[in-house]
Amino acid sequence: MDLLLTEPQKLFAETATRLCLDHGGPRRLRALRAAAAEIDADAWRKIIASEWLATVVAESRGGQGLGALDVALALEQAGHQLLMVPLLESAATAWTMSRAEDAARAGAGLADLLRGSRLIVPATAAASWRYGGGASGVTYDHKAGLLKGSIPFVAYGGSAEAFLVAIDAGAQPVVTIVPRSEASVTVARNVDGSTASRLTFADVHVPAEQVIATGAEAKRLALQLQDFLMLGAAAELIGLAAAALDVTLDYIKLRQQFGRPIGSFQVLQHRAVNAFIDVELNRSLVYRVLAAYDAGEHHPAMVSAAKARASRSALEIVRGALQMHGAIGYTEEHDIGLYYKRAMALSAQYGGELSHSTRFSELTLEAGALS
Amino acid sequence: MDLLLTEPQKLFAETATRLCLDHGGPRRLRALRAAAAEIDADAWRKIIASEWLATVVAESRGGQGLGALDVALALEQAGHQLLMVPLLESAATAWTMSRAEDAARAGAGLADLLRGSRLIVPATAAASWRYGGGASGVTYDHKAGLLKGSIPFVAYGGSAEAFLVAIDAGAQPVVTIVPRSEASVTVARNVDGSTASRLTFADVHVPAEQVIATGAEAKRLALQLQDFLMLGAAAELIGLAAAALDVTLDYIKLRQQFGRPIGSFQVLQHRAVNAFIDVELNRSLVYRVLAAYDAGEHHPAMVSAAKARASRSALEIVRGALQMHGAIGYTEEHDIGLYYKRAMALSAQYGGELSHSTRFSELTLEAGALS
Amino acid sequence: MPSPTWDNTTLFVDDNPADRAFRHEVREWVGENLPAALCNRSTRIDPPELKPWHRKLYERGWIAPHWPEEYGGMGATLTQQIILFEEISRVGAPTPYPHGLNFIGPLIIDVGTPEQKAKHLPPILTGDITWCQGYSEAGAGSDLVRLETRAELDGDHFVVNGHKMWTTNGHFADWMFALVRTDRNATPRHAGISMLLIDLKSPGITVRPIQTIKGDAEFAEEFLVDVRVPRENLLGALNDGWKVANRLLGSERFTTGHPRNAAVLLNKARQVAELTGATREAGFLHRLAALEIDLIAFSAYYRHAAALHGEKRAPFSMAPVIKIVGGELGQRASELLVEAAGGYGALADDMRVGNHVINPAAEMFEMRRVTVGSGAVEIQRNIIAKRVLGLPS
Amino acid sequence: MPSPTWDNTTLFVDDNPADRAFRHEVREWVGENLPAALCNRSTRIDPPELKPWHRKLYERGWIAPHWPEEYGGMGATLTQQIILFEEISRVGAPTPYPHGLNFIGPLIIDVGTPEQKAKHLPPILTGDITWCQGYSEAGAGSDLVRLETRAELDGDHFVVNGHKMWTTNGHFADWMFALVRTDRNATPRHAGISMLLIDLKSPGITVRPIQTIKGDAEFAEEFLVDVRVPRENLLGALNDGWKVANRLLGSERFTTGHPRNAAVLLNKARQVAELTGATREAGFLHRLAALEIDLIAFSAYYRHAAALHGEKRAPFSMAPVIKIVGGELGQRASELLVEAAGGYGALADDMRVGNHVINPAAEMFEMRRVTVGSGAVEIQRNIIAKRVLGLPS
Repeated sequence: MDLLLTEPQKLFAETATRLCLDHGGPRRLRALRAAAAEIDADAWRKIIASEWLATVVAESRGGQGLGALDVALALEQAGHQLLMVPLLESAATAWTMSRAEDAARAGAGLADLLRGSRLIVPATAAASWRYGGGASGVTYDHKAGLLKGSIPFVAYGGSAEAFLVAIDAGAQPVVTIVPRSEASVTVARNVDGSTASRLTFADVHVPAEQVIATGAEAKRLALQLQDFLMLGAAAELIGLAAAALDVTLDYIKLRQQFGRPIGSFQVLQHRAVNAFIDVELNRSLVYRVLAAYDAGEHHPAMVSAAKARASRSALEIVRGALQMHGAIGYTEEHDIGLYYKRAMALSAQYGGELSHSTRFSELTLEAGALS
Repeated sequence: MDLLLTEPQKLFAETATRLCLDHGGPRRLRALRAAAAEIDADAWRKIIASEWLATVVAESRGGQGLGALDVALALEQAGHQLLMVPLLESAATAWTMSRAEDAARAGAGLADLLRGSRLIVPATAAASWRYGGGASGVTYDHKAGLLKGSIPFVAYGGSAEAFLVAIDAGAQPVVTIVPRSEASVTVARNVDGSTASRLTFADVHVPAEQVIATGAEAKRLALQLQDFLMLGAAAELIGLAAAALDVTLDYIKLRQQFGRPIGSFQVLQHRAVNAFIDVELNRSLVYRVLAAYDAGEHHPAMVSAAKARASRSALEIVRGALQMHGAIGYTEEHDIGLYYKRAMALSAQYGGELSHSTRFSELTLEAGALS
Repeated sequence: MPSPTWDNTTLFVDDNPADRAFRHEVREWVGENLPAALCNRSTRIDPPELKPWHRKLYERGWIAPHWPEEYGGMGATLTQQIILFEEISRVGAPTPYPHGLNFIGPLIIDVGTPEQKAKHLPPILTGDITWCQGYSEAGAGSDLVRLETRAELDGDHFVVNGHKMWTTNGHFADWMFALVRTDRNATPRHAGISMLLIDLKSPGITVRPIQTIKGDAEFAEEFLVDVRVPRENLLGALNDGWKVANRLLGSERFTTGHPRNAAVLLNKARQVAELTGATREAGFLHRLAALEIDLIAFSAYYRHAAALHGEKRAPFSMAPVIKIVGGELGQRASELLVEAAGGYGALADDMRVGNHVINPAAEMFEMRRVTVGSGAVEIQRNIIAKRVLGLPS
Repeated sequence: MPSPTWDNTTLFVDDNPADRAFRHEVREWVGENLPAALCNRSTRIDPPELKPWHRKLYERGWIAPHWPEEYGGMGATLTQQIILFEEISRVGAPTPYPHGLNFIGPLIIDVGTPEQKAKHLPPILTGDITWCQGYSEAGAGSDLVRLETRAELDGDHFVVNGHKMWTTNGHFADWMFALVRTDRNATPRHAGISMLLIDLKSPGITVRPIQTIKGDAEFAEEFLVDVRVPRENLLGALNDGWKVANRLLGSERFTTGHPRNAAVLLNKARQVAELTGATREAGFLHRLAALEIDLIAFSAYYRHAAALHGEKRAPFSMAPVIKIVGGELGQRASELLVEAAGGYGALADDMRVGNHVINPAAEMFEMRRVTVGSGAVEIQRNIIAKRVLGLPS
C-alpha cells in the first residue's frame, strides 16, 4: 500500500529499490555463502558511496537529518532482495553516536563509520533479547572504567572493526566504543550464511575518550538504540516476507496438479490472502511506529508489537511457501529455502515473536490504564 | 471410532443411545426452555428407573460396580441429544458417597439418590474451577462443625434437595451432605437454559452424621470427585460436538451457493475434516483417561488435558458450524444455536480451556521429569 | 524511564490542529447531550429508542458528516467523520443506523432525480423516516445472481412479487430500497436487476420479524404480493440496479470496521479477567497479547487506509481487508472475553464488573453477526485472491 | 497428594504381561548393543553408516518383526512392532529405513514369485541390499496419474525410459521398485501402470543426489535411458502396478507416525527453554501446554488405533488421521523448539544443552519433510472429506 511518502522519501525509496535489485537476489546470496562471506562487499561499498548512513545523522553533525523511517525504506528493500549488508547495524550505530550530547566524543568514529573506513556494530542486550534473560551479562564499572562479561548474538561480528557496546540495565549504564582487539570474539554461522558472534570482555579498560555517554543519557540512548534495531529488523522482515509471497504466488499460478493450477485450490488461495493481509498490516504498523519513533513519541510496547508480528508473519509465510512448493521447495537448489533461512535468522535476531509478545504484555500492563 | 467395549458396555451404550434419542433432541430442549425448566423430568425419571446411577456404585454397596467410563457412555449420548438431566452430577455424588470408607454414613442418602427421591448435587471448587481462583471460598471448622463461605456455579442448584459439599483445599478438608434448607441458594440462568447457582453458607452447622469424610480421605475423595465432574463434562462435550458436526455436514451437503453445494468448497471441507479429527482424538482421549481413572491410575494432568481439549474443540466446532450455516444459523429458529449455547455452558462448567491448560502446565511441570 | 500511558483505543490517531479542535468540540457536546440510558448497552438498541438521539445529532448538524452541505450534510473530511464516530462510541454511545444515512442517502444524492432528493433526503436527516435494505433473499445471500424477487412494468407502476429476508430493522422501517429482477432473460444475470424505493405501507406487503440467536429481533422478512410501486421510485436507470448498488464509495467501512470495537472488548476482557483470576493464566495472557498486537497492527492499517482514502488513493483491497480483519478481530476479542469470564461467560444475564455492567455472551453473539450473511469473510477472501492476487479460478 | 511422575513418551502404553517382558528384553539388549555414535543425532544418518546396526538387529532376529516367520520375520503382533520401535527410539537410536523392510519386502511376500522371494527377501533382512522407491517424477508427485516413465516389452525384457525424482536414498540404493507406464492408452490412466524391480547397476541408469534445504542429500533422481529390465522382474501382473502398490496394510504408519517423535521434540524444547529463559514467557508456556495436550490426545488416539488395527477393525480414516496429526504435531513441536532457542534456533551448527547436543534448525527442517511430497496433508484432508465425510466434489 502506498506509504504517503514525501517526494525526497519517494526518490530515496526508488534509489534503494534499484540498488538492492542490482546487487542482491538469490543468486548473489548463494555466491556469498559459497565464499563464506558475511558481507556483500560490493553492495556495501555502493551503499556507503550513496551515503545512506547519513540519512539518520542529524544535520548539525553533518548528516541529512532524516530518520529511522527513511533508512527503513532501504532496509525493506534489502530484505526483499536478501542483501547481506550491515546497513541496519551501521545505521543504528550512526543514529546513536550522532545523538550523543557531547558531539566531540562521537565525532571521529562517526566520520569513519559514514565513509566506510571502520565498521562499528552495536553490541546490546537486544541482540539476544529475551524476557527475563534480557540482561546481557555485561557490567560496567564507571570508576575503574572496566567492562566485564559477555554479549551473545552480535551481528556482523566477523567483520566489525569496533563495537558500540550499550548497556541499559544495572546501576551504571554506558554507551561506549570498544575496538575489536579488546574483545574476544567467537563467530558462529547462521543457517542463512549470516553470523552470530559472542563478545567476551575480560576486564576491558575503556578509555574515557571512547565513552559516548553514561548515566541517564546512556540508558536512554541504549534503549533507543535497541528499539531502532528491533524496528529495522522488522522492516527487513517485511520486505523478505513480501518477496517470499511473490515467489509463491508466481509458483502456484503455474504449477499444475490434478489438471489445474494449484493456485486455484481455495485452501491455498485463502492461505495466500492471509499472507497478503499480514504483509499489508505489518507494513502499516512498522512505518507508523517508525514515524512515531522519529517524532520522539513512540511507546516501546509498539516496537515489540511490530517485531513480534513481523517475526511471526515472516515465519508463517515462508513455512506456507515451503509447503505450497511441495518437494521442489525442499531442495537446496530452489530459492524458497533461502528466504526460509533468512527469515529464521532475522526473526530471532533482536528478539522473536514470543519474547516480544511477553515484553509487550509487561510494558502495556505496567503502563496501562484500563478504560 | 469403535471403542473396543465389553459386551455389557456395548449393550448399555445402545440402551443409552435409544433413551437419549427418545427423550432428547432440539425440540424437547425448546419446550423445556419455554417452561423455564432446569431438568427434563420425564427423561430423568426414565434414567432413574433404568438404574444408570447404580453403574458407578460399588457392588458391595448395592451397585453394579462399574465405573466412570460406563456412565460416560451415557453422558456422551446425553450431550449428543442436548438432554437436560443431572446425570453427571448425580453419578458423581453416587460415586463419591459409595466410596467413603465408612459405609454407614453414606447409606441412607445414597439409597435416596439412587431411587430418585432426593437429588443431591456436588458443590465443589471445580464448579468454577479457575487457576489461582480454585479455592471456592468455603471453609470448614472441624471442631465446631461449621461451614462458612460461598460456592458459585453449582449445576442444577434450582432443583437440588441437598448438596454434597466437598472441600479439598485448606487445613480441614471435608466431604459432607448439606440439606438445601441450610444454604442460601441464588439461581442464575445460563444461555442454554441450564442454571448456575451460588450457595452461601452462613456458619452452617453440619451434624456429624451428615459428614461423609474428613481429613486425608476427604481430600482424596474431593479431588476424585472433581476429576469425575471434569471428565464427565468432557464426555458430554464430545457427544455435543459430534452432533453439531453432523448437523453441519448435512447442511453443507445440501445448501447451494454459486451453483454448487457449499460443502464442495475446499476451505469448508478442510474445516469439517479438522472438526472430525478433533472429535476422534478427543473421544480416544476421554475414554482412555476414564479407563485410567477407573483403574485408579490416572494422572490428574490427563483430566485437565481432556477437559481443555473437549472445551476448545466443542467451541471451535459450534463456531465453525454457525459460520457455515450463514444467516440462517443466526436465527433463534434454527437448531444450531442450541448446540452453540449448550457448548458455551458445558465448556465453562468445571473449567474452560485456558484454565485447564494452565492447570495442566502446573501439574506436569511440578511432576515432570525431563527425559 | 517510565513509559507513557498505554491506551488501545487511540492508537495512531493523527489529527491535525483543526481536527483536534473538532474532536474536543464533539467530546464536550456528547458529554453534555448523550442520554445516560443509551450508554454501554451490551445488546442492540432498536430504532425507535434511538430516535431522540438521532434528532439531537441532526439539530447539532452532525448527523450526516459525509453528505455535501447542499443536501444538509457537513461535507466533512473522512478524518472528521471518523472523529465523530470515535467520540460518540468512546463513551459507549450508539451511532445512528447506516441504512438511510450511509447507504441509500448517498445513492440518492448520487443518481436520484430532483424529486427523489427532495422527497427522501430531508426525513433521513431528521430521522423521521427509517430505511431498510432489501437485497438478501432465502436463496440469495452472498449470491445476488440468484435474486428471485421480480418487478414487472404495468403502465406507470412496477408490480413486485417476492420474498426478502435478513433485512436489518425491516420491522421498524418505513421504506425499503430493494434490488429486484426486471429482466429475467438478461445475461449476465445481474444485468437484469433494478433498484426500487418501496413504501412499506403499500398494500400487499407483510413484514415479520426474525428472532435471532441473541434473543432479540434484529432482522425481518418481507413478503411482497402484487405490490404496486410507482415508476418514479426507480432509482437510476432500468436494469442498472447492480451498478447503482456498487456506487457506494465504501467510507462507511470506516465506521463499521473501526478497530475501537475490538479495543473496547479487549479492555472488558482484561477487567473481567482481573475479577475471575484469568490474569494468572499463561493462556489468557498470551491470547490477550496476541490480540492486542493484532489490534495495534490493524489500527495502523486503518489510519493508513483512512489517510489514503482521504486522498482518493485507497487500493481496491482496502475495503475487503478492513471487513475481514475488523470482523475477525472483534470476534476473537469477544471470544476471549467469554473465556476470561469463566462461568460468567455462559450466563444469560448481565454481570457487574467494577462500575460496569457487561454481558460477555451477548457481546459475543453480537460479534458473530459481523461475519454472517452477505459479504461473509470467506467471500471477501475469494475476492482478494482473484482480484488482487490474480489467482486462477 | 503428590502426583505420579509425568512422562510424555509413555502415555497410555498398554502392554499385557508378555508385552512387558518383551519390552524389558528389548530395552536391555538395545542398551548393550547400540553404538553410542548413532544416538540422538539431529541429522539424518545415511544407509552405509546404518549397516552394522541393521546387521545387529538382523542377527538378534528383530529386523523384521512384521514379516511372517517362514520368510525370516518374527510374525509379531502390532504391539510388539510398536514396542521394538519405541525401545529403539527411546534412547535416540535410528530405526532401519523402511523401503526394503516395510515397503517392497511385504509386497514381494504378498504377490512375488517364488524366485523373486528367494532372490530378494534374504538380502533385505541382512541389510546387504538397499532398496529405494521409484514412484515420484518431476510432474507426478501426489498425482500418479501423470506418471510418464514408460516400459515397453521387447522380447523377454522391458525397455524403460524416464526420469524418477525424490527417491529417498536413491544414490545409496542397489535396487529400485518403480511404477512405470506399460499401457499408454488405458483408462482410467492408472490402469496402465506396472511395478518393476530394477537393478540400479543396469546400463542406462544415471543417479544423481539431490541436495536438500538441510544441506544433506537425502533424495536422488534417476535418469533411465533404454534400460533393459528382465521380464521376470515384473512384480504382480502386467498393468496391475497401481493395485500392487496399494496392497500395503499401513502398519508402517504406526512407526513413522508415532507420537514419540513430537514428545521427544517437546522435551528438547523444554530443556532449551530453561537455558534461554523462554520458560518465563507466557506465550511459550501456553504453546507448550497446547502442544502437550495435543500430544496426549494423539497418543490416546494412536494406542486406540493400534488396538483396533491389531484386531483388524481399524477404520479407513485411521491412516490419513495419523499422517495428518503426527506430521503436523511434529512440525509444530519443532517450530516451538526453534522459537524457544531464540538466537540459537538460527545457528547452522549444534548447541549443547546439559548433556545433550541438539540442533533446533536441523530438527525443524527434518520435520518439514513429513508434509512434503506425495501424500501431503492437504491431500489427506481431501481424502477424508470425500471418502469419510462424504462431502461433494
